[in-house]
Amino acid sequence: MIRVQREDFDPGAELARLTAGNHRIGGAVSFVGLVRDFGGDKAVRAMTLEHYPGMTEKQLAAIEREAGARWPLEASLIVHRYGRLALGERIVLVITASPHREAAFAACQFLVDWLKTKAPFWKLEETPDGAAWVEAREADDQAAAKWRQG
Amino acid sequence: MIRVQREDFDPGAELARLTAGNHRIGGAVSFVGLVRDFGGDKAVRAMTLEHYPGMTEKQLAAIEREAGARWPLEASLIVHRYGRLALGERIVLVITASPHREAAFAACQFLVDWLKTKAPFWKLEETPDGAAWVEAREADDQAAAKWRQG
Amino acid sequence: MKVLYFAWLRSKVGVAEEEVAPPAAVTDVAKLLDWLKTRGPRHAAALADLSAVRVAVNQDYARLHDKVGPGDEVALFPPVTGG
Amino acid sequence: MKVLYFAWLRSKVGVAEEEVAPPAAVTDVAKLLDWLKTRGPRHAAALADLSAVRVAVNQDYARLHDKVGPGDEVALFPPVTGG
Repeated sequence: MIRVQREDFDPGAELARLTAGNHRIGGAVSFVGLVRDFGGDKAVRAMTLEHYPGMTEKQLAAIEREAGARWPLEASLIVHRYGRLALGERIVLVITASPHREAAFAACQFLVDWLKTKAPFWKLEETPDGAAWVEAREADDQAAAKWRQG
Repeated sequence: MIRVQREDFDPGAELARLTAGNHRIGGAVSFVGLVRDFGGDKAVRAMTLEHYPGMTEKQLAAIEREAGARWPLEASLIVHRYGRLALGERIVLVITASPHREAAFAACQFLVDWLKTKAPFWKLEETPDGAAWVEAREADDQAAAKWRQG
Repeated sequence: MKVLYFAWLRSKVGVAEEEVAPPAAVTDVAKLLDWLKTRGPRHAAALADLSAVRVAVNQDYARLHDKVGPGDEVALFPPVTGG
Repeated sequence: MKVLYFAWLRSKVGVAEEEVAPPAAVTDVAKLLDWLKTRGPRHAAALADLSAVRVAVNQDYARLHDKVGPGDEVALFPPVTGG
């Protein structure tokens, strides 16, 4: 299940809803990404996340399907926000639930790595020096590349 | 922070409390372990988790300290329940929060692997054939062993 | 054909979206990018360094040799920096 | 010295906890286990297969050659199966 939205989300409520009544789930892994106060060296106060409506949903759905094909998942959820986000605000939520904790961890990390490198989002950071588009980080590409070898 | 308790916990509330106001956190990974309906081949209806009061707290605190020494964590939490737990109930919660998502994922998986193999808990499963103490699973020991090489 | 621009490509080109009708010889992404550069100085500046430009055709990532045609939705954007 | 038993070791021995006063020659975990076996048939049965028994001394995991003394808290239990 995927959602792209401007509004905040409630990680605990989403987890409860996703796992409710499914007794085959032994472990659920959740990732919450937050706006933090340094992007590289600069002091970040807020950012605006732009995305490509339509393509975002299409790509997230494809990535989620791929995770479900690679690992024995009972349930998964991706919620990604866009728009202006202040320091400390939630940006993204990924939950994976499986009979086996190893599968839940691997699938969650896979999805997060892909979101960071393949989902059509662009960050405009507000710093004391003004607003600046964030450049792609090579370490993120490497994190995603390791899954292509797997 | 660690807690060993009979009562249930609220993963969302714990996450919110742990990360509140800390703007250095870029990613938080949560693991929730649930009672699932197969332990090996048998149909599990409920289980009772026995532990060693005093040693449990001492070992969990030591494991959490080790995770904090290995990875740049801003916050971490382990909550482990004991007593009788029915199908679908929450057993354990591990949360790790870091500036970097890679550290949060690695530390959370490290802690969960250790909990499964080193925390002094013993599972008594209720199945249609009666109650039976669960035997240690070799795959769990291997999952924990990989961290000793790291 | 609809062309969309995102992030700093949008700011540099000056529009978020435009309808274009390239000549029939423009059959793939590479040729479309070359043709878009000729639309004006802002397009030329925005597309000067193609190593910083990514392309999607009909909402899937595309490469330089991928085909494009009249009914397609083509998007140009910098490397993504999501989540 | 206090000895605690957990899980099926507790059921087999028949008590959760006992105060014991082993002879002075019992100075390490291995000797303590041997001595505990002599306390009765239930102890002997519970401790027959030491490969299934884990030991903690003062709430830390211990090995057969680790020292034990009068004031210690010693716990015997099967391999853990937590969470």
